[in-house]
Amino acid sequence: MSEETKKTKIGYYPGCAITKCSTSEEYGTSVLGVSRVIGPELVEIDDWNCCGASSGHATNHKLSTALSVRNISLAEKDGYDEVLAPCPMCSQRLIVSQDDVEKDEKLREEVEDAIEMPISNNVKVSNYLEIVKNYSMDEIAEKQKKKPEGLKVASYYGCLLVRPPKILKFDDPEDPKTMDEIVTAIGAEAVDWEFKTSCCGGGFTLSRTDVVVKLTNDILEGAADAGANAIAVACPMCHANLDMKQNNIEKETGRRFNIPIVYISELIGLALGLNPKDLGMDKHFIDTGSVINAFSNIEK
Amino acid sequence: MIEELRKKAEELLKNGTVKVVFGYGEGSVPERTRPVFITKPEDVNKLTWNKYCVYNLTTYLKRQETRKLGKPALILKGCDARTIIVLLKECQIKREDVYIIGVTCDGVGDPLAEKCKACDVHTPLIYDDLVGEKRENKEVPFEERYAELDEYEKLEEKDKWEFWQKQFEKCIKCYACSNICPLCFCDRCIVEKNQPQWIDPSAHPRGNLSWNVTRAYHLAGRCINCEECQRVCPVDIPLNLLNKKLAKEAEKSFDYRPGYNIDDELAMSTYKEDDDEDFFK
Amino acid sequence: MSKAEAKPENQFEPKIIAFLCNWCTYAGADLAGTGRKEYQANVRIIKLPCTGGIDPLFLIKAFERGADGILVSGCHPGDCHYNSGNYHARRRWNVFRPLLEFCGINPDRIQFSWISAAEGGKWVETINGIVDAVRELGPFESYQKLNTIGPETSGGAADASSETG
Amino acid sequence: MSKKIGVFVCHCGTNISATVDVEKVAEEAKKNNPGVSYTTTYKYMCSDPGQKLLRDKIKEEGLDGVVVAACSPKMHEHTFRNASKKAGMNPYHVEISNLREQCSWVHPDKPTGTEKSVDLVRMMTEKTRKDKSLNPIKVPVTKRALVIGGGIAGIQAALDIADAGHEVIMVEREASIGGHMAQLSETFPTLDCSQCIMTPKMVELAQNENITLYTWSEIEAVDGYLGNFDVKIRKKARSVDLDLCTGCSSCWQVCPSKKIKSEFDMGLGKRTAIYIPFPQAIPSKPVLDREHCLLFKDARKKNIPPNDSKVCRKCLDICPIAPVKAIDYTQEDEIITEKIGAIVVATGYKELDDISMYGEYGGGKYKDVITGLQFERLASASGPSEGEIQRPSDGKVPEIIVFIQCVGSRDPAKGCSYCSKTCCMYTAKHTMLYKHKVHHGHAYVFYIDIRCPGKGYEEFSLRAIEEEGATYLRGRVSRVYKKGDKLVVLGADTLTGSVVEIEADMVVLASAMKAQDDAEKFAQKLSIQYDKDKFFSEIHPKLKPVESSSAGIFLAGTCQGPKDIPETVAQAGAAASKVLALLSADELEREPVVAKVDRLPAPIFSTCIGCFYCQRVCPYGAIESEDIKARDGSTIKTVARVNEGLCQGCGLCAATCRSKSVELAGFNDEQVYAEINSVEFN
Repeated sequence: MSEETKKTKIGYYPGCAITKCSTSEEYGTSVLGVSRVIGPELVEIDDWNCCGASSGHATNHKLSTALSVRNISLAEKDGYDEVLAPCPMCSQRLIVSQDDVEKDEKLREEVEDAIEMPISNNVKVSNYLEIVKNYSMDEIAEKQKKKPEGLKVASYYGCLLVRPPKILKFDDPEDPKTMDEIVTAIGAEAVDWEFKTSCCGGGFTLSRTDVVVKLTNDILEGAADAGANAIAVACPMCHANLDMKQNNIEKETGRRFNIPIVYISELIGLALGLNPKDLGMDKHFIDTGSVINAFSNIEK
Repeated sequence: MIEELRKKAEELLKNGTVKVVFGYGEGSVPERTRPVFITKPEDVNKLTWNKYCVYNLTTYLKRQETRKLGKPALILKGCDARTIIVLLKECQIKREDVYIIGVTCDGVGDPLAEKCKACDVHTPLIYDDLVGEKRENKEVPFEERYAELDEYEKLEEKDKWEFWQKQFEKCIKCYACSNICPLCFCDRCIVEKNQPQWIDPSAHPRGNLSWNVTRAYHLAGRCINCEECQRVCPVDIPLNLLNKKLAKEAEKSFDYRPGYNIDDELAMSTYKEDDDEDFFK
Repeated sequence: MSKAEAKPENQFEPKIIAFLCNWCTYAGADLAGTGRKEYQANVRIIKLPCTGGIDPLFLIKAFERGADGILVSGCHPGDCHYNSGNYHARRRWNVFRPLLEFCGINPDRIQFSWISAAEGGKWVETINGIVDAVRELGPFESYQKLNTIGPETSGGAADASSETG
Repeated sequence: MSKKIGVFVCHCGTNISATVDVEKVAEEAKKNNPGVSYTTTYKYMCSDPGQKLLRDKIKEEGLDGVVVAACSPKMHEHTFRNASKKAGMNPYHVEISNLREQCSWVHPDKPTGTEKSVDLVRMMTEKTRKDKSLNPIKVPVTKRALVIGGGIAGIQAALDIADAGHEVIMVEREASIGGHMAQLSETFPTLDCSQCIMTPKMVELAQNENITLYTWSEIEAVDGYLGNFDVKIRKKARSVDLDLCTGCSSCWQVCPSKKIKSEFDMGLGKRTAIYIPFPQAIPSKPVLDREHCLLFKDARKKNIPPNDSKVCRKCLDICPIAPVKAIDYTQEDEIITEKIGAIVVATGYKELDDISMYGEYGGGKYKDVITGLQFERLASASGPSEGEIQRPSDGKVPEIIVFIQCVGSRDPAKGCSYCSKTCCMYTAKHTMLYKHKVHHGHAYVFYIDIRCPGKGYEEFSLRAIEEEGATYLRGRVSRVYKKGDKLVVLGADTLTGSVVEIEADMVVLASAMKAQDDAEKFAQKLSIQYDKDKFFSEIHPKLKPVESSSAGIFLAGTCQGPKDIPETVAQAGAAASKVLALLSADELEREPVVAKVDRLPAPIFSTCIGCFYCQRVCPYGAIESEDIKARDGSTIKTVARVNEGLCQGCGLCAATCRSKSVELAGFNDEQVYAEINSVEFN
């Protein structure tokens, strides 16, 4: 292994939502597929466990922190100084837990006892957008095979990538730009719109469908009004709500958006000329054909 | 490296940049060096450089007899060069009035001097010319830098008192410690003030405590740990322990280390509204 | 409750020297007086304009002279009559106190507090607190002994400043 | 020679004598103390006969030192020092032993109290031995005031001082005086027109013979101290000769650069390159904006003197003044120096204008999200829309308007935790002005609390809600976004617990008053202190609300913190009266409790080694550096010197000096040493 690639070996933390055979498997598949072409090399952290999101952190702070931190300590043990958690629920949990143990000496001790490993704060946890921006922008330009035509993408960040800003310190929490930069880099048009960080309803998708329908409707409407013909996401939860709820919205309001919701990794994959099927693009509720067909080979 | 030093010194003297070069010369035995003051280009061969160059030559900046020689060039190790930053901050010298020949250094003394064990200024932070290959100034963790204090801090109160009384008892009030210190530059030391006489000048245990505590306190936030006071003490009082203790407290409380950054406010002439006050009732 | 009445025979009475700033703590001590708040009589006050004007030499001299305990007290942070005097003072004690402790002087013998002109009650508590604490520690014999050991000196501290005519 | 000290022990009725054996105290004071030549006790030392006793004994016994053992020095130190002075003794040889507050009132056990009293008297006796004669410091006073800033605060202060017969110099950095008040449309709670009450004051100031006005000028440096400031003023190049110009308006009418955003109109209106900021400007003479002038732009591009450029000289050509034109492209900044006795700082505030920090409100992103001052200009009859409320984007009259309060204030998350104080009231006023102009429109206000602490303010606010129909919603806005040509305001109504969504035409942010951008630098220039928000600090928040931390410099108006017009005017009047008190005397007397750096004969000159720690710690900038020179003019050494005019006597320098080369009079080294040394230990 050359010195340079060794440097960019990053611990990969899939989490429950995007690991193999899970509901958002296509996100994970596309992230890994893309990284095989343009790096950085991603290696799954051995023996990883739940990040402590959802019920974990809603019910027991110490437990959720310990779950989170264990993954980071495992990564450090494996010798990584950076971890990618593509799911923002995971990345946010991991980072917030790091922050919690840093600020609370007692909690740190308790957690260290629980996970039976020391905690250090040397491991940086990154979301997928950061990884692409920091490592792969040049590689994308270099290895791009296909370019989209007429593809107008609304970049949707949702809440977990940027909040809480004081701890995550990622991009402008009111008007983030990183995903837009990636969208522009592959040659699609990043539309300026208003709902980049609006709530999609998150975990209420089953318990309060009415609320989620209203919220996702606003987002889809905003994107449509801004002229977008696709929405890019980097979160399985956002994806699920926006992708699945378009039928419910049609039932409620009579409006059919039919906007494909694609992972940013899928878009990059298409630009690199990867097979849409390998990227999992056949697994969406809203047909992604229009997005796939927008890409055509770059004439050299 | 010695050749390079000599060449540099010769050049500076020849072209009139400086009138004198403060450097190290060979001592009476190979294991010793002594300070030399070269004023003529033809004398530069007296200059040497080896691991026995422990002294901090900046002390000669405060002395009348060496000041009289005119603008000096000083051969300074990284640790010694920190003194320059403090002296500049304390308005004792002007930058344009000294020429600094920095030397990179991997440690001096045989055995290795205590001050070198946790060195993070192998390459001086301030210089006009650098002689020797540039070294990386690796950060040394806080604990490691003050590790020498651990065994003394751990002592029981009574044992601390006894230890220091035994040390101070030896003091003969020769003031070598303050004479050698490049930062003890007062024209009239507080111990020389006799109206009123705050510090008993005789070598009496009462005055010895006051003297040694005050000497150390007056270096708080200033001492750059050259260990010269301790080296010259004829009765071997571990004076630098006191200096180091104060340095540790200043760093812990004010996040300040003297001689590292010319832009830092001097620790004892500034404050922060949220300075530690846990000990206040 | 009167401390004086409860005083057992031959109880050690420590001598405390208090260095106070004129504007806050000295006035706070006055307020304790105006409010007839009783406290132990072991304290001797030296008034200065500001805690920022207290040189650590004063404290060493006080111990040298035989004080068993020392109190330094001034305005609360932010309330200094001279804006920043107490902040500078606090810096000094931040390094001076650990230095004395390092030399084997019990930190309870030298206490610091912020007492405002309105805190007569706090003055009383502080004085009773330090007197009790130092009484517990006993006389500062180890320091006082320094005066009597070693060679006799021509101008001992006791008479260094007294004029004879 | 040893001093002859008298000790006077006061009974204070029975306040002291009930629990302290005063006779014993007097007796012990004399015992073993050859310096004490006279002791007595007296019922009430502070009474007239008591003071007479003191005076008589000083004379009869030839005393040159006195200890009065009585109550706290805070009570009667002054009394006894005065009495001694009358008896011909320097008053600084009097010390007070505080027997009442420190002994008799707090130690009911007589032997205990007596023993401590004896100690206290001895301590003061020893201190008195070392007391030195001190004389009050006399400072001459220049009877001229400087007022910095020509807003309502500065104008009021200047007029008050000038009307009392003193010279005033006013420095205003803009081209006209008037400040923010001139920009306002109407004022709360009376809704009278701001310019109608402001402009007569501006004219009055201009016509006052005691006032010299420098507009388009800034303070360059302030040196000196109370009564004796040397102030350097930079008169910025105006390119217009104020003596020659008649303000005929020809030049700004022909100026071809007509699209420069008007600062006075908060960027909503336009102005020319040579311009007066607003029609009622004082002086009503133009200034040439060199940044935007075509001639100067050309000259800069070609790197030639402006006078050599031929691109556009329309203003010069049309100027009717002859034979010398009033317009001068070659004018340069001029620095003048004025001697000043006292200074009023009235530099005002700056409205939070970087509203892009409120991206969630669309600040800086949408044209129709505007600030409070911008709304003032829209509502003003002399404003860019002549008083009609129009959206900046398309000139449409907004039918739904949302006001968001606490923008840049009460928001620790954005680094501004303080309350800007005036926004609640001006927002209520805005809703009314809006309603008066757009009858069918509707105003919504999102607020945290409605704060109306002023006469008629509460009623005014209620009127906005109850009579003028503004809808007040208690809650914060989470987001403002654009939908078509509407601005959707998402917020919470915390009183009903519901989420509110309003499709508005325009959003007005009640932006806070902030300190001026250069407040910090300016404060350093004047050596005055400022708070965490960069507003200048008064020295005592209650009892000295207009005094800055530097003697002789006073604060007025919003430079000290957000306030409304009546409060500003009141504070300006207060500052003026403080200035007048200072200027009323020919000389000022100050307590001689000041520090001094020692001076010794050659070859030492001073034990000061010039490390200047004292200068760094001095809160008053009272330490200067002095070069001690040899006969040939060369510098022997550079040492510190205390400026007595600035020193306030805290003693920080003395305690910081390692060589003890600085001492504080009244608390000098020997005095403190004697006190410590005199405590008796067993």
